[in-house]
Amino acid sequence: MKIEERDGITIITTDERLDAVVAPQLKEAVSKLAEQAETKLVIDLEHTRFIDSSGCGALVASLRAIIKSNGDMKIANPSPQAKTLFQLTRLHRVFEIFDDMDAAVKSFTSS
Amino acid sequence: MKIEERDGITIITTDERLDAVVAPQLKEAVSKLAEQAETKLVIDLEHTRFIDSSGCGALVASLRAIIKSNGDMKIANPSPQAKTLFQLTRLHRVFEIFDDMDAAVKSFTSS
Amino acid sequence: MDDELSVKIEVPAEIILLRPLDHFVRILLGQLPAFSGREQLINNIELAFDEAFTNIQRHAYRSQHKGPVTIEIKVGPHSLEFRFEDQGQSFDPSSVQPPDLDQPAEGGLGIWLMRQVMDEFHYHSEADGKNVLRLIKRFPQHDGDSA
Amino acid sequence: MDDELSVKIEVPAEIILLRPLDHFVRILLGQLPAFSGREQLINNIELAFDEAFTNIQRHAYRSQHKGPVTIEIKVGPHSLEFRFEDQGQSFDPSSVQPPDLDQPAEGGLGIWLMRQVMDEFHYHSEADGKNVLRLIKRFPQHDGDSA
Ligand SMILES: Nc1ncnc2c1ncn2[C@@H]1O[C@H](COP(=O)(O)OP(=O)(O)O)[C@@H](O)[C@H]1O
Ligand SMILES: Nc1ncnc2c1ncn2[C@@H]1O[C@H](COP(=O)(O)OP(=O)(O)O)[C@@H](O)[C@H]1O
Repeated sequence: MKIEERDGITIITTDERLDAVVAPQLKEAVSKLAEQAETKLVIDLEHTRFIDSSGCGALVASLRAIIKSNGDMKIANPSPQAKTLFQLTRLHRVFEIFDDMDAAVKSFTSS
Repeated sequence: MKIEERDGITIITTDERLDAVVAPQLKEAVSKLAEQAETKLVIDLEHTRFIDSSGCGALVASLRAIIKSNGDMKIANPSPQAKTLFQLTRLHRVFEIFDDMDAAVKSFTSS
Repeated sequence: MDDELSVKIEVPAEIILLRPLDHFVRILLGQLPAFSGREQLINNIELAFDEAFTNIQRHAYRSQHKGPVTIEIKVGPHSLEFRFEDQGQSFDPSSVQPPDLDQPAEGGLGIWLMRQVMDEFHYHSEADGKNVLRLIKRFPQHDGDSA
Repeated sequence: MDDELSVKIEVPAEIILLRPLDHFVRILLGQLPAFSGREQLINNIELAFDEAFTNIQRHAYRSQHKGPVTIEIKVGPHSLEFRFEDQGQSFDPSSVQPPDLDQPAEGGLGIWLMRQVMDEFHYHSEADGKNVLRLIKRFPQHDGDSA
């Protein structure tokens, strides 16, 4: 997992898998970010081939935490597996998902 | 495994692993190529992370077959694991090994 | 099931085993002709396997007691079966409520996902304290990547 | 050996298992603190494991009879042990000539490589027809990627 800031937007790039092994780390990292109000967060799934229910749970928890402090969270670059899973769980209606990073970042500036 | 021809040079690009699973395929493909005299062959290991003794054996067999029909075989892009293995087995003195494809191809034209 | 291939794995219920096991399953299936070109099917089966192991580690053994898990993988010509055996806390899957997908929660998806992506889900507890979970997937008979 | 982690795997001696098993080992080791940043060490141990399994499949069972192989992986704080058990043809490793590296051959490297990259190589046959191969690797105590 990698965290960087670019032009006021925080980008978390997750590893090959977003599973029960790393879900707690993601939740913790985002809950720290959410201590600041109005955090703009993109979760970049470009390198993430596989997500399980623990990963979904961490993403839901992250969105909650960020929204609670008046920020917003977007998801970029879902893999085919992630897309299928988000659709199955209907999380594609909960998350704002973008097929590339640019679109995710722009969605903040235009709002 | 992928076989192509470029300017009279045959390039075999091996997969992630060159192990006991695929060693027979490599040997067979090269022995077919060696039916023609003076085959110029490059084995491109760019995508190959891991080689075992069966893989080494297939490379030795390939070199033999190609040389027997007056061709020549070079190896390009060995991974760190392949380099270590070639050194351990002293095959680095048997194979002509190049760190990139260009150098491997040029080594034919300049000879 | 006409077994073509049968594998048995005994591991402690530690989360460090999740990825080695998932990869074992994924790479094994990826080499089987029945799964050739069916990436989504492999993803779904890897997911079910992952959820089953995670649940045993997290719930049956409450993430602490690193008790034994015995996993059997059987691949036949027409179907695949996972069998997980643990000696931890048992539960009653029929009493687990399906998730309300309109109210996304942080948990409660595991069992439901296993049932979604696999064809059969069986769970029972034995008198000697063993709990057995069986997941079965029948291979699609037609071309295409359905799951 | 103070076991921290112990895994037992029973598979048929089929070449289709080689990659799933190798990946299992590689991904397990990759998560252990003792192997952090030691890619070459992991490569070498994966190689020894790969050679041991391949030899059982090819020699003990002569590539045909897909007999059982039981593999135990034990990781302690200071060392790692693989134990392979087969019920096929036995052999005498001490009668295997080391390869002549000046005369590259198409085979004959497997046993020698296992001995090169591991710290201990033990093989014995038991009265009931079981053959047992044990490979042990002690972890380097100092920093750096030696192997
Ligand atoms: N293998 C298991 N052993 C014991 N209890 C389990 C097991 N799997 C699931 N459970 C119970 O069923 C509940 C629902 O599981 P699941 O649908 O996977 O969601 P979650 O794991 O997020 O709670 C768990 O909270 C737990 O109480
Ligand atoms: N597990 C085994 N069971 C039976 N025989 C074996 C086993 N491993 C090795 N051998 C014997 O030892 C010889 C040398 O093995 P090895 O060094 O791995 O080279 P190779 O496998 O290329 O012959 C083999 O040819 C075989 O006769």
